[in-house]
Amino acid sequence: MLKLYDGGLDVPTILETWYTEESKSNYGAFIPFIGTIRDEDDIEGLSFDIYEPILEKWFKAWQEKAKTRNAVIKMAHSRGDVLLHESSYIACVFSPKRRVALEFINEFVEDFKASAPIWKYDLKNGKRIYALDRSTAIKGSGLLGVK
Amino acid sequence: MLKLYDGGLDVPTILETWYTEESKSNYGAFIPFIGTIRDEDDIEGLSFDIYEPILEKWFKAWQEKAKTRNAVIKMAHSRGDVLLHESSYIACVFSPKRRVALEFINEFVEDFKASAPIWKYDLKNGKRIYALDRSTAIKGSGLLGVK
Amino acid sequence: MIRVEFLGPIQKDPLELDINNLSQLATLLQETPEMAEWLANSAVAVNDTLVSTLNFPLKDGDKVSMLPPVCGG
Amino acid sequence: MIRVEFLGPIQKDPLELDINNLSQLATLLQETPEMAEWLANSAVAVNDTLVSTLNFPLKDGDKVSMLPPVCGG
Repeated sequence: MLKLYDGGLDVPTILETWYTEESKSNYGAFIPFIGTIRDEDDIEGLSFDIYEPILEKWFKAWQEKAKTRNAVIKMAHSRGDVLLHESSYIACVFSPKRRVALEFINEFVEDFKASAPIWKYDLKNGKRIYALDRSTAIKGSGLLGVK
Repeated sequence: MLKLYDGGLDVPTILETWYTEESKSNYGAFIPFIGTIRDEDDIEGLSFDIYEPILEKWFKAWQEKAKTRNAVIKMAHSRGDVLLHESSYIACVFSPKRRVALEFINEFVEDFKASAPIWKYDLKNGKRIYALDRSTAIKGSGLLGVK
Repeated sequence: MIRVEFLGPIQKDPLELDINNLSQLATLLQETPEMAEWLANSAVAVNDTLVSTLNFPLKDGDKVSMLPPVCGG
Repeated sequence: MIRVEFLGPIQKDPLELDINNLSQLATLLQETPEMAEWLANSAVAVNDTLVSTLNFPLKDGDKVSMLPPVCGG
């Protein structure tokens, strides 16, 4: 389950929906990760561009990986502007086992940061400034720069 | 924040309360861990005994540890009987940083399993059977057995 | 007097004993065969702090607790 | 024709090109100085699958996407 929303996420409602959806699935461990916009560097918020076709393929590959460990993953992300102290990202894993869940949420969130085709912009004085210094080049980048 | 409840936990309400409590604290990452009773081994549920004075000391030591990493932890646990598919345990960490939060929830949940003075019983045919085979001797155990 | 409490699944009533250290408590409890397994796998706390040495001194009014293997969550 | 799209912060309109592989695209884009940084730090996808070799063949109707450094969450 991957769902994109315009603007900040309604975290309590999303968490309740996910928990309820799996309430009879017999998973022993449920670990959500919630990312919230911090007030720092004089920003007014953040803004996100998402390239959905590749995001969906990336997520599908992780769903398959989760299945091999009898786990389930879900994810929600914001599109466009998200203000200070609002949340822009929720990922979660359900698993029969505690260890699997703890390891999986870690791997999933780290790969999300390194690979998911989402671009972040600082909102400053009403302008959108690409956060290049906090961004990560996708593995294999630079191919077209080779001479 | 450590809170004990009689019976299963109201997970959506507890998560919403914790999220709301820290909504202006400027934490970038929030990771709850939710433990739910699995239907296995023909049990009707689980039951828990808790020795509160030592649990509170243990939790306080982790709160201090969290503080040194600019993080906050919260925890809820059930006392007495918890039925199948109900949740008995929620722990969470709030941190400015993703990496700290991911590492901290892992360490905290593992030490909880190894050290928190809580005893688990299977509920079978209305009887309470101590789950010795799934339990962990606290570090330093066996002192009084030395001859 | 020292109060000794048996926590969780140890089905044993509290004791009130006139002893000066944990070593004496160990000797006393080792006389009860049904305690053998619990003595081998339980931790010990004095006044709700875990202790790791048998020559831990006890004074009047102290509380000793035996904590068998745990499994929260 | 091959359609080339520039994603996220790359401020460039899509191109329609008559090329047969990524190597030709690299040569073309390297003629534009303001693309140098993006060429060095972007990944490339053909029909929404990331590719890792320049001699990747392109056929009529293919879509090439350039993905600059990412930061979700």
